[in-house]
Amino acid sequence: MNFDFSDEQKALKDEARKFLSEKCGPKVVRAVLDSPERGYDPDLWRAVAELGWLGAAVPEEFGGSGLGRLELCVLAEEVGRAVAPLPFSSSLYFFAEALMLAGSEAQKQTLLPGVASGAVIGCLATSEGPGALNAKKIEARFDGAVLNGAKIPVTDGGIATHAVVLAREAAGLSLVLVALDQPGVTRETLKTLDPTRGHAKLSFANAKAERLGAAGQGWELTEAVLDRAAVLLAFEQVGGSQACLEMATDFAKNRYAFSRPIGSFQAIKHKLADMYVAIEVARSNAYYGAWALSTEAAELPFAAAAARAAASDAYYYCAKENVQTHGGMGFTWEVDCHLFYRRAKLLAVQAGAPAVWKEKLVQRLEARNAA
Amino acid sequence: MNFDFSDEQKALKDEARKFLSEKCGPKVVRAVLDSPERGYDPDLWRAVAELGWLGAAVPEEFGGSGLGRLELCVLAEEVGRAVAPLPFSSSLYFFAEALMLAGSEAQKQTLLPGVASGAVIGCLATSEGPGALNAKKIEARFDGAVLNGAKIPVTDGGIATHAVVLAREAAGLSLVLVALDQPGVTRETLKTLDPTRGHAKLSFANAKAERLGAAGQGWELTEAVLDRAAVLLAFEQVGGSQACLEMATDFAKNRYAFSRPIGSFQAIKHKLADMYVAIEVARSNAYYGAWALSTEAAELPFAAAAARAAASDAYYYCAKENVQTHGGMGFTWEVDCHLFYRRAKLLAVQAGAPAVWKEKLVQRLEARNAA
Amino acid sequence: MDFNDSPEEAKFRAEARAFLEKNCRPKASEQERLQKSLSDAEFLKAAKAYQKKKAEAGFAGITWAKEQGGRGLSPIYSIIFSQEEARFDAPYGPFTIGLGMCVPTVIAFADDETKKRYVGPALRGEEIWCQLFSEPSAGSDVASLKTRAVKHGDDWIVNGQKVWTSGAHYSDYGILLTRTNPDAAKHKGLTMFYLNMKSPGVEVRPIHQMSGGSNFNEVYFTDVRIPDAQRLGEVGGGWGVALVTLMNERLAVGGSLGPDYQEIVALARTLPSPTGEGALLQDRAFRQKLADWVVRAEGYKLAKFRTMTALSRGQMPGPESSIGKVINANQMLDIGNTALEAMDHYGIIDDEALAPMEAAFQKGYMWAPGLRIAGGTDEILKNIIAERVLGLPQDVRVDKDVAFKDLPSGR
Amino acid sequence: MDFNDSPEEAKFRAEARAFLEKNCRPKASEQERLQKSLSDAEFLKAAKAYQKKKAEAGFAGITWAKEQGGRGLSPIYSIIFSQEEARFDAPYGPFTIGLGMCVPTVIAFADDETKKRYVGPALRGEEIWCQLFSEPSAGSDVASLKTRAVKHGDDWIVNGQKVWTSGAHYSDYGILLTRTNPDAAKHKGLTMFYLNMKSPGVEVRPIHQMSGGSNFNEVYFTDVRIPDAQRLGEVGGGWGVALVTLMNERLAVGGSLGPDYQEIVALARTLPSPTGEGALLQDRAFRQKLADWVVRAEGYKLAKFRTMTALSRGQMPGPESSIGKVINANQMLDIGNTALEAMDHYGIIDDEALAPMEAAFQKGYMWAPGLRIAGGTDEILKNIIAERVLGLPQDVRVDKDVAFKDLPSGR
Repeated sequence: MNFDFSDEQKALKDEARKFLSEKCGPKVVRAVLDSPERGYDPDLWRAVAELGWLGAAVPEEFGGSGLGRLELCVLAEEVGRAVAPLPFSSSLYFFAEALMLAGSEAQKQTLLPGVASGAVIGCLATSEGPGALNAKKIEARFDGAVLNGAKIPVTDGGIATHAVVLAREAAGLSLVLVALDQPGVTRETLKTLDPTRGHAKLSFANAKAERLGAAGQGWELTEAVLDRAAVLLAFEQVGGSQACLEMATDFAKNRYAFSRPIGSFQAIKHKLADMYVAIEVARSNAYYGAWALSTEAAELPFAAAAARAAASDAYYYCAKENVQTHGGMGFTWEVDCHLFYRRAKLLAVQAGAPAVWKEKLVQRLEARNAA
Repeated sequence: MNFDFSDEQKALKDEARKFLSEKCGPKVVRAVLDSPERGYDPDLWRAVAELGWLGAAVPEEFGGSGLGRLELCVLAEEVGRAVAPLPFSSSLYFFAEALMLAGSEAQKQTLLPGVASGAVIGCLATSEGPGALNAKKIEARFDGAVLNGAKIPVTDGGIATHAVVLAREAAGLSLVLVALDQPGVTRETLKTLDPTRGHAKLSFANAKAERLGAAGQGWELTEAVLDRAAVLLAFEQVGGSQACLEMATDFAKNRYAFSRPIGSFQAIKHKLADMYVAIEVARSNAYYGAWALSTEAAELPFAAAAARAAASDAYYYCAKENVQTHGGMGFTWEVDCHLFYRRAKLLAVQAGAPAVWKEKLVQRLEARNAA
Repeated sequence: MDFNDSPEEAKFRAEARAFLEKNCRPKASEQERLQKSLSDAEFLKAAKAYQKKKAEAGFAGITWAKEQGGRGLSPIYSIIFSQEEARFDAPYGPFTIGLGMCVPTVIAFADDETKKRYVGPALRGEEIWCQLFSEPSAGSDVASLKTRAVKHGDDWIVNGQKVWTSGAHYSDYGILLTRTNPDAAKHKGLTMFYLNMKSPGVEVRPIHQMSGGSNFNEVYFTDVRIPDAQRLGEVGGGWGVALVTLMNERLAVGGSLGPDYQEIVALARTLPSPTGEGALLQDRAFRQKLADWVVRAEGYKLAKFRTMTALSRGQMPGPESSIGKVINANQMLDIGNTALEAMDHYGIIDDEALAPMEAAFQKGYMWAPGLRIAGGTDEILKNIIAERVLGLPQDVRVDKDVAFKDLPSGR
Repeated sequence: MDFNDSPEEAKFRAEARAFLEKNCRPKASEQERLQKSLSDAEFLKAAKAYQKKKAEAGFAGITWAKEQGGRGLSPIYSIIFSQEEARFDAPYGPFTIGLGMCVPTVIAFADDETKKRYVGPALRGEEIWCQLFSEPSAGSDVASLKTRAVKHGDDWIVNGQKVWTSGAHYSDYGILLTRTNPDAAKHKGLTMFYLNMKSPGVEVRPIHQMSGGSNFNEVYFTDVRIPDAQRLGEVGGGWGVALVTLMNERLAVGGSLGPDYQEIVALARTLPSPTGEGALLQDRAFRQKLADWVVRAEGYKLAKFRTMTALSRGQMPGPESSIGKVINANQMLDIGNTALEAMDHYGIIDDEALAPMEAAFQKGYMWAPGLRIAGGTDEILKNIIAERVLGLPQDVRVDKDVAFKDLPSGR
């Protein structure tokens, strides 16, 4: 039985935590929160690029370190714990994974080195309005050369250099690759619940674009990208949940009411114990997803759905009960509880809300049982 | 605003409680529990008949006291609190309500006086197998004169003198009235989770029967009867829930752990507070149902579904957490926790499980919003 | 059983409605936005004018004794007025705490001269009162407050900080709970005063909430002088005075203040289900949750009707309405969260112009956590139900019979 | 990452499987019913024979020191054996508590002569041990036990009552926690002994559970004589000894013992949905619940794999598997209850011949409440997670430094 990260991977995790606790404290996060138009922290982005994080899962032939997906998982957990104001998930879990999954040699050669160096910031643009993503309802159109339509919201769409867009063409849905710094693309910044991550509406008017993967394969590819991203997002969510639990535990030990630490009251004890249970369930499912992702196992769709469902619920519970544990202080802008409470909701809804993943999980359970 | 029972009705409730605490203590309930073949307590049945409880909602012209539905509601709450081993609900909420709703003058004249005197014990027989009641799946057949088929389970089917049976005929589903002491009827006693209430499988082989209400109206009539019964069952469930809360509260005040009453620990306090909240929600919805039932208001279907959904959930929660509050003792046969835990499940599933009533509630909300 | 007013109640309700129709705009979301668009100053001016009319028409202090300018009626009548008032766009907000909690405390503990001076102006909306109890390290445990008042001749010198004070920035007066004897036990060293909020040394700062807005204030006291004549109750008797004030609070809170089930039903008609098949409203998983929300919302509304019935019958109401806040805050959060998740990625958009129903659910998601805390946390409210309603024993108290200054206070 | 055994582990697993295939019947519900149909005496005989074979083959006391007849292997190997054993119809039940908790305590605290006398026979299944700690008024708070042991010459005279003792009726020996000094503080007046269960004055009575069966016993002690030589640890040191015993318990419990999600999936294929449209398995409300069950069941299974990984790597395992019992007991109850309600009225039928899947869900509904209590209630287990894992401070203790006889004990 070898169901845990290696000592090397744990060492990488410790380094990442040390680095982020120094370079990505609340001040850094709040700098973006207080001026959302920034969308992210460019200096921090450069710094993590120099550390090789952005290329961790990119093969060496494409300018990456070729470390692997497990290494990316441990980094994702730390990025989530730090509520980092970075397009880390957009560029790596969505954009790079889509490229590596469906990109042509040329596309990979052109873009992956930039992803690894941080020069290229990618994002995935699928949503066109309220409600779960639905293949039947995609209206963005690709005619083989240019893209028309609009995507809203696009996480990190305001700062990205490139986007992978789900669009319709004669053959059905396809993924198309679009450079965003061109006249055919307009971006409107959106006001969201998590200003520490930029969001935009992307409008395309005859924007130059090229296919990513085969025509008509867009939906299947999107599902495959979302499964990979789900595992990595789950690690960000576990990291954020863990941070909430530690924050609440520390407060409960030191905050007094009725001349006792509030952590000596069972109501708080059991609340924090419930957080712990939710996190361990989520962490264990996330590890299984990491195994499936890193080994390209057939269990990936099932494992990804389980990891995602567990992590989204755990983060929501931990974030809201961390506020509650802090009482009135927790409801103030100055205390950091709301940074997690906001990020928890972004991570829960982007790439598909919990109800969507729970339905996928059951469908995949049925498939597994049928097999 | 006059949304509560009258002083007279509250006085009736107090009398009923006093009577049942004397005549229907745990010993009486356990006597049936320990010899389930008895199915109920005939002496107690005669006693409540003499008190006029069985005729409370039966018009005087049919041998009842004509008190009314509100009086039956307060009696139902006390019957529920006492976990009384009586066919009270079968004979009154289901059978008598069906008669009063759909019975001909002759049928009412023949049977209602017996219901009021206790000589007639009626029951409703609808279920034919596992799963929610489904009009499409009823197989019992009525040819205008005789009934064939089987119903399982039938609460109080082993001791009832008459049954109202949902059966299929040419015109569709109909309710039919069957005397159970005839050669065409066989009864098999069933082993159930609540042996304090008798259950049987009723098999009909050319059993003499007559229509109750118009041919083809069986499903609509059943729904109407279930709405009325739902309100009355909700009061039994509220009574049982209240008894669980009082039992748990009393234990928590007097049982010590770590040299403190366990009721001084927040885990127990909040558990009991949650019971209280669930009960008050259920009670308020039950009162609304009582108002709708007693005034024949158009809101009855909505109010009945809300009362039923709230009461079933409240009783389940209170019954299981009463066991938990009692710890190991609560899991023993000698302590009464399981009497409520068993009855809670019977009352939750007979006449339709919570999920069924919640779906009805939403359908009726949609209808109300559309109106 | 019925839901009808008694003849007297019906007559009063008719009068109330007539008054409101004459003096208030009907409630309408458009009107509300207009309302919002008023400057604070304009709004306050309008509110004071409205309160003056209420007083003249006899709808202020409905339950107060006649000699206090009240109408001496039973609580059912002020509930009836509030029910009617809620159907209009009435600016009563700035007076709820002052007239609901502060002035009744003044009436209960001040001398006649003081009452003559302050009660009338408050009732007529000429002067607004706020309540100064909570402190950064004294939330659930208010009695552990540290704001110090030291006797100096005929005055008291006050230093310290209060938090979560609604309306402090526009209030003229406040009632202030202070610690006058740190050597006494926690609950025995407190003294209550009232003071002019414009006194030198009083500084009011808005609290920036996690939800963005600022509905509350911090109030700092630096060598603030309060004459001993402005003391309410005995020196060291402040806790008893505070309990009278807080008793009224429990009645005040509990109304649902955000989107409830009818709002999410409206949303669910327009959103797709998670499976993409049909509308969210047709999704069975959603429908089962919806049923639970309906049951709780209706249950609470009906529980309040039971309370009103007792009052209408001149009886002591039961504790049933104590369930309100525990239910409503969590239901508002659950509904907001469910709505956001049903919008999927789009749910993160918090823009009134873009998000469905003017981002009401996004606002609810950010506001509900505050509701779970304000006016007693879920945990405190459950303790209260367990101890006062069910009669369960208090938790072990380590702060009895110990000098306050010797108690551990942590962070 | 992988789920593979190390070469040594794989070799051991192969040996274990070979042994089990040779000595046990495959697991099959039919076989299990056959097993159930054995009389207690026959079953016990078979179990003892099986344990003897295990000992001879070196599969008993896998982690115990060689000098105790064990094999001196790391815990991962006994987990591997248990995994394999669980796949067979192996009658190991009667020995789990004795070999898991009691005899290790004897090994830790008894002299060599005693160990020589008792360890071998226990390991070979010749003698069965039970644990006598809990009492009617000492459940969650075991240290408040009242069973009295009074010194009399070289013997101790024991009077009192124990409850929830598994296997007392077929045990040969037991370890018994008693109060020897009521004047000392609660945890300081306890002393541990081992005794022959056939001693005069020991009476064993089955406990009738609410679920119907009797898996546990009450044990009454009337002037039972125990030689001082059978004392384990110091006089007054019993609590320290008990902690060693209980440490092992936490590891023992936690496995899911009733229908889990795969069982209800099977049921849901055959039941109609609450709307009558299609099967329950297609009902979206059911599917969302199912997803939560899957996530928790898989999460716990995988958490145990993480624990095994640490052991396999020779590291100290984390506390992650402490989540097991809190999850499993409540999940078993929720699944049982959901299944019953899905059967609608028919769900009340508790007859193996009539109810779906041999009434497994009805049994689960009646048994799960016991699981929420046995081996530490949900509440106690959450306290343990909060205090031992998260390091939160203990609740206020009123029973420290007070003579036991002066402590309030209630009902």
